[in-house]
Amino acid sequence: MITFKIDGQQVKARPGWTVLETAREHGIEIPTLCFHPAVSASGACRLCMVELREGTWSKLVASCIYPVAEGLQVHTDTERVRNVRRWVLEMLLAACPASPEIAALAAKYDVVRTRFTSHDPDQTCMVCGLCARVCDEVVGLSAIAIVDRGVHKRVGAPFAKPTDICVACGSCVTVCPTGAMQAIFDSVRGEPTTALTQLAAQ
Amino acid sequence: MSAQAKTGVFLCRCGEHIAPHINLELLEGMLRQEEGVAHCETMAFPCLKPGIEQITQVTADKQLNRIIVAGCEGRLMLNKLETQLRPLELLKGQIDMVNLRGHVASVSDLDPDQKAQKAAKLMVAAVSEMNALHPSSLTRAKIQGPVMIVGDGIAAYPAAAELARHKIDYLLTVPSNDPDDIVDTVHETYPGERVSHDRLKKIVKEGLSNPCATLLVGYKLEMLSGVTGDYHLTFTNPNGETEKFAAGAIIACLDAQFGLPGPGFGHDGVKVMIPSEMERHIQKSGAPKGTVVFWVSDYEIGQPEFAALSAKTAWQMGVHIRQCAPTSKVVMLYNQQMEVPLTAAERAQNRALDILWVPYDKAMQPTVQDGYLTFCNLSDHVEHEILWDYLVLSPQRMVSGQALNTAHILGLVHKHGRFLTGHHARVRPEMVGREETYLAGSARLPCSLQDTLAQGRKAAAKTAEMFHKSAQGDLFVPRVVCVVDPEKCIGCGQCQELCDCGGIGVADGPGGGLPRIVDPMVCTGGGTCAAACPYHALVLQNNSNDQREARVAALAQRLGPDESMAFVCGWGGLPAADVAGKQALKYDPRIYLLGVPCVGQIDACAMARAFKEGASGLLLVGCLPETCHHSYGLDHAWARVSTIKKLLSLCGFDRRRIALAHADLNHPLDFVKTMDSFTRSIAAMGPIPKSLENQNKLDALYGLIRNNTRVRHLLSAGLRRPWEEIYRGDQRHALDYDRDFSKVLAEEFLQQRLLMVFRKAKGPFNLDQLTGQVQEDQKEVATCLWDMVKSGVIHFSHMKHEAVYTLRK
Amino acid sequence: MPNLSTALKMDPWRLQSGEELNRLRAQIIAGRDPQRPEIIICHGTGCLANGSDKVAKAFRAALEGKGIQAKVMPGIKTTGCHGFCSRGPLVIIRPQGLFYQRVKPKDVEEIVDHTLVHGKAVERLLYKDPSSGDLIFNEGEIPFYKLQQRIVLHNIGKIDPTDITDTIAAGGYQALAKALTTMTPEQVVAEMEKSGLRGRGGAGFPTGRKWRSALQAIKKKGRPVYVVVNGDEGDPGAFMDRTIMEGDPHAVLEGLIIGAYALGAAQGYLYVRAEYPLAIRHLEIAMHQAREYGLLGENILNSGFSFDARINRGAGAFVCGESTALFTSIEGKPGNPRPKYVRSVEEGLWGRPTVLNNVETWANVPLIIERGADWYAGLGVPHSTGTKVFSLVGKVNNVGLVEVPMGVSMAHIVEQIGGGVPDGKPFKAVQTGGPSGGCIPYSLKDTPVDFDSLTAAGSMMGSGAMIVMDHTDCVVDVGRYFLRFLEEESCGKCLPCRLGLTRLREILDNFSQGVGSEKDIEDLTSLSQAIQDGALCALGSSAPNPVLTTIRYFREEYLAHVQEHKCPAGVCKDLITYGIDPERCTGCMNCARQCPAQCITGKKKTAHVIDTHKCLRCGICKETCKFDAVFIS
Amino acid sequence: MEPQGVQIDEIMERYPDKPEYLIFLLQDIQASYGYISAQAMQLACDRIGVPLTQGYSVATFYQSFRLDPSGEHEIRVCLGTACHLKGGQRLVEDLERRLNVEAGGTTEDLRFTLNTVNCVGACALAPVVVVDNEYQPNATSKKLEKYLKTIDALAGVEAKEGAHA
Repeated sequence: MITFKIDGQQVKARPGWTVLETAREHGIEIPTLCFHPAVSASGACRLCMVELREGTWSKLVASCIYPVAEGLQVHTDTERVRNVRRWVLEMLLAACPASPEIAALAAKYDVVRTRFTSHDPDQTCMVCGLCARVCDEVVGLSAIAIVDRGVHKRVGAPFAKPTDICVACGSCVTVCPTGAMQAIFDSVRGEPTTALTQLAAQ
Repeated sequence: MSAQAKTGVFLCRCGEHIAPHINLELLEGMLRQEEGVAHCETMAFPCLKPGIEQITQVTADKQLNRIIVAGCEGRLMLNKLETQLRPLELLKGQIDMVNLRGHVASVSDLDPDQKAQKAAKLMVAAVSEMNALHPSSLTRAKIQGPVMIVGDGIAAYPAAAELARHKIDYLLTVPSNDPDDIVDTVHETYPGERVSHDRLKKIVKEGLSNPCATLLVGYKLEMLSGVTGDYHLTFTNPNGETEKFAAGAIIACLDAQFGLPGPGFGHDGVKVMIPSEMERHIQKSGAPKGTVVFWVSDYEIGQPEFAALSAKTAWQMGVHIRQCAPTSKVVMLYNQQMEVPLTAAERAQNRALDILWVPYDKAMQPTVQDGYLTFCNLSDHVEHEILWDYLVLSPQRMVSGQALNTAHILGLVHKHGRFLTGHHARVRPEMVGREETYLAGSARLPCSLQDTLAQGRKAAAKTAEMFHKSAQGDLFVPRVVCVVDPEKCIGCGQCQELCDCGGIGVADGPGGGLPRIVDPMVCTGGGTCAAACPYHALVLQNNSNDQREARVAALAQRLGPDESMAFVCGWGGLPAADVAGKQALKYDPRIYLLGVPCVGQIDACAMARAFKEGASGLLLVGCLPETCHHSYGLDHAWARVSTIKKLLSLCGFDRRRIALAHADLNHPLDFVKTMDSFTRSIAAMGPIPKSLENQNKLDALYGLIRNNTRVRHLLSAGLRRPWEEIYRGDQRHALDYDRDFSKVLAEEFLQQRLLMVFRKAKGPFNLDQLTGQVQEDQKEVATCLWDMVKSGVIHFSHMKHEAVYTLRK
Repeated sequence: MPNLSTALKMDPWRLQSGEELNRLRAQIIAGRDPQRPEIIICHGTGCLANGSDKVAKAFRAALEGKGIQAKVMPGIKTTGCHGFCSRGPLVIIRPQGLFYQRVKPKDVEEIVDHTLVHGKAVERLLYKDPSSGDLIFNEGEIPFYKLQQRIVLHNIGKIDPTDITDTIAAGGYQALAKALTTMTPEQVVAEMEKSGLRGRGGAGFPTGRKWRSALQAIKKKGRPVYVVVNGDEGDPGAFMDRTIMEGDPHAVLEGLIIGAYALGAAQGYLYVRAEYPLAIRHLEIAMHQAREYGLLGENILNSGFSFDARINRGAGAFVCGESTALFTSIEGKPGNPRPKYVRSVEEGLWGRPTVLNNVETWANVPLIIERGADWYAGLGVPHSTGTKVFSLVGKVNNVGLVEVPMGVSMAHIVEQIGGGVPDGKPFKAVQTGGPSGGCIPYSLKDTPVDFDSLTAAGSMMGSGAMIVMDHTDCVVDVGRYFLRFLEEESCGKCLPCRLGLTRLREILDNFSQGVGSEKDIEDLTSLSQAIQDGALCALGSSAPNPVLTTIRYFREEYLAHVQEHKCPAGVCKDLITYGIDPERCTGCMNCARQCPAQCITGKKKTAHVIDTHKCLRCGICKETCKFDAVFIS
Repeated sequence: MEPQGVQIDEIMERYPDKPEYLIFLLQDIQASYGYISAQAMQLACDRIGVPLTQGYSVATFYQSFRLDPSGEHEIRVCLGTACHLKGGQRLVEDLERRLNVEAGGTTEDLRFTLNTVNCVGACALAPVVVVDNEYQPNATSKKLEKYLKTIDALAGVEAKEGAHA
């Protein structure tokens, strides 16, 4: 057993657990967005950042992937943590203005307005990649690609055409934390074949 | 294994998603009372590492052999649980999930206690199903060489070469064992690919001559039997004798053929020809002199999707002509809708060779005249002329002749479509690529020679991978597949006709009355075949009808009078419900959802069971007809629902108590409407009044649909076959059929009811007594009794001058 | 692919021991005539772009034409970059050591005639000291070279990188032989630790310590272990790694093999930017030759140690310079960085222990092994030992590659070696560390250039790019430039980086348009903090540095944009107007013809006028004007 | 671009069929064809056994890959810091105007593709433009115009596309 502290509370964990898992097991809340228990954690959304402190030294880490260690001093709600969280949420509000889920999450952390202008009022996707991970790791197909990089990063079918790799199981829609996959889904699943004339008739 | 079922239930708090909404203490308490529950506990997050470690511990300590996790979407989470709990040796089917979060917690305004009640019913139903499971043991699939490569397509050679690379023996049917012969005729199926011929020859040589190869020169495939790993193929050899070969796997290499364009295109085979004819001309008399016009006529002959392919190969031929006969002129004439399929470098080459590309207005079809061709110019819309000495048209592409025949024998001809592409339902990840494993070549879908060669190689690489896995002992028979009980199977062949994945065949021989076997490596676990078996000889293992009935029964017994239940299909209804739950859309809480992989696998007797056990209404929520992953699951479900409807009517109940619905997972709001509408209409009808008479009718209904082989035969015979036209909700049968079928049902139902009367009390009964019991028209009862006497079910005698009937022993 | 065998000048010879290497070296040197004239032509990318290949061709033609064959045929040698790129193409004539600069093919005839035939210098091609006006004959006497200490670059410009014998003659692979025959792997690592060498790729992690941790990880996890060369030199303005790979590929390879020996690695990877085709070619040739000579591959120098390596061409992603992104890229995936909570020495390539070092770091390894850690530790300053190669570019007279000991001052590099800013004014700032670094203002010109001092100043060493800025460069514009660069180059995985960089840039955009307030500067700082804290990899967490340092040192320039609505440097388009000075304008009409907006009017030989409403501010007129009549206000 | 007649299966055979060679394959396809067609991508992914999505992700992630046909001549404007300070961006804007394409695009006649590149490491020559792998040191819009005209003129001699124009 590994013993350490989260927000002053003594917690116990086994080797291989993450800080987030340990916190959840002990009923300590840490917000997440790109985390889903069904798939591997990617540490992309950075909402689950927590601060590790040791004397004057301190560092922020993503709790969803940070492995537990003996004697850690984890703080889930320090000013530094809040600063990251607030900015990310505020930027998300502008990036995904059409997602009620994002708005609700932001409101929970007292972010209700954003100083940034939105580039696409209908946008809901924040490219956490859960859809692609689920398709790859759970369904085993990998029909959804993470396309492009940097600010242009997005998800979709290869060559932006419905793909017959997709079996339309909808796991991506179910896993999507912002409801964005509903809009994208129809551009991924496609008719499996080109229907022409009856072969059997020949 | 696991003779005694011991099922553990783990309830998930899921942070704020379940615990505050459902009174989990109450739920846990209720479940602990249940006999079938060996263990029950509430956890923070059973899905996270701490939770999984806890489950592992408890399962080992209490020697549980079944686990149900009540949390969120099993569609997402089950995979992880199955993987992480593998050390416990719990196999697929022994772990299940109930989506309390999405089907109970978030979707209604009931209070936490009421939600706990609802959850308890769902959980008990799930536990009952689990306890009825007879888990199959884990079996390894054995697949060993040789591989049979049939079909004479050009893809056979890269496939062969690849197999040789993996040191796998193969049998290869070839028209000739001389590589030159083969490459010299390849233009018949792949014209315009001269650049590749040298490389191709190398590949062909590799495939033909290496120690792994056994060549079958001039053999013709006649018959296929057996299953993956153990195929038997019968051929006619060149001497007309029959020869039989065994193979572990098959690769079909089939190429599409060319047909001639219709008379409207002026084809004469001499000056106006298709590419393969031009190739023959080049081969015989060299590159043509004069002006050669290639008209990419695919739009006009009704195959626009192949225009780019035709254009590219035509251009390659044009390049060859220009290079060999520099005085000749080459013109490419193409429909404006087509994009010129040349890369930048090819454009440069095109310029250097001075090949003219001329687009024409799509509104006007060019007209072939002797020595010239008129077309509508794009820029001025005036009719222009191109002079030609030779005109090359696009060919009609099709699968025909020997290739089609072979495809039929191998079961590769599916559904509709001119080519053989993509017809196996791909419902399991390991199924993806199976189609490619089997099939390579332009008969799949017309493609370039390069593509075909790559397909052949890929098919072989995948086959080799399968062999390798099998040799390593890593290839397992999928758990949820159909198995045949040879004791019960009479060889009627219904299942084989209905099978959409091609997994059912006969062990050896031509078919007829022989018992069927299932190829588990091909079976997709759709299960409509099992549901259709008149004798319950076919069982979907680890997901059987008995399990389903147990679940239905457990739930139906606990439903309130205005509550109803719904089967939701794993591709439509269930994900729609999951999404609705995720979005916390509210709908009538009086509906109870039971997930099934496909509504097509629900045997009609499971539907009947619901009513027998007291359900007021049953809904089947499938996917949209065109999107059914098992081809006709929804259609088959419709036929079964319709049968139950007729029987409900015969009982005198409202037949709308059972209904079929569709859901698309991406339209959760529509799903909510479906739920509300059905639940309210059932609640408005109220329950089926509880009376002995009604119960007798329901028992008879169930008994009929479960055991009456005549009805079951008729039902499955009436189901749509995979090769039939796609279902679009149109009229399935002529009205006459419906009338006949209804008549049979009425007859058999009455017989069933009478039988039950006989079974309940010894008898003998006279006609009046029996008529009174079933409350039907005396004349009909008398006719029915006489039928039963004739078929030997009951015995007819006279007692005190009165005709009486007794049950035959 | 070139035909490699033609690149070899002698028969392959599989060396069986260190002695054989020495014997071969002696043999090569003995075979050379020290008095034989030799024409050395720089074939670095810079000189090549300026036509040095044509110069070489002209030399060959001229020599044949002259029929000098009768006497001693001069040798022609093409070498890697000499570093003095602003003066290219460079030609050096040996044995005199005459240094000719800006040589054009038409000058060749004269050089052959004067220098080779008659032994005289062509004075107009010599370097003239800008301050004294004296002609300088030899390379070593030019201040640009004299003030440097060329250790890592010592061979570059002297050897033909495509000929292994030249490298061997110059002492190449001596360190490898020493390590393999006289040192244990443990001793090699200890030597590295003692040398104090810190990684030249950016963060400056002590190399020896990295190798030590890798050894510990191997103890825990076993082998395989991988060694990787990070040649994905993505920092704009940096080209020292390119120069090393092009000019002395064997040094990198030798370092890598020594590292592999120390760690017991059997496989190495060289990840090289695709934008460096010449570097890739030279490395390929070097590896091929090293294999032929038994210096790479099975049983190296018959020591029982086997190691081979492969080149991975980058495909155009800056983020792949980040270690974990580089690994995912080698694995054939998009270069998304992975969280580094487990260090890559433990879990790197394919989850195995991996040592990744930058090109320059690897090139330092043979030097340390050959000459000893003590010698190396004596160079530079205590916590930043050794020398560092910088690429000195931007608004500076002597553009090129500079190698100096750690700890010399910024001013020394820019003003002494670099010869200062072209117009003679003091420089405004020096940008170091690329997009992850910052701007050091003139006021801090005495900052010693070492890892810790630069970090203290808010910048970082980075890979060693030094971009000199003068008063015509706007800090807001530079900030926007780097942010836009990073927006495109970010992998886009984590939200603070993907969303934050755009938002930072948007705030700067506002500044460049004169919109904003002091509060925006606070927002910039706070958001920057969030990005630094929140980003997943080093690209993101260091991304705000250029903005933060410019705010720190040039706050008033930011404020000038929004408070006075002007861009003091005259760069930000929305805050400037172009005008034509009627005094200077001759009415040549050149600008009017070139103007894409056709907003310049005026008759021939009369002063022209710009219609500022139509003006696109493209600057073509200013570029075109031969009379410096176009001004910015 | 490599000489004509490189068949895709020749490229496929250059590397072992392991996922780590995906980028190698795509690079070679790009080099031979100037872009990666959907078909070529499928072949490459099948060959080395990775899902199509991985190929697509890789091809869109790395800047050097193109998914649509590139022009016969590739113009790459360096936008390294040194080039930026010396007006690289102005060159891009000028070329965009002149060729009537956005950076990253290809002219309609498929003659030119205009790209920007982060740094070609030839900072001493800033601003640098690379046309078909030829470095143009200290580029100005005027010099470029002249150079492009010479290329265009060469092409013009060959060009007789007639009705296709």
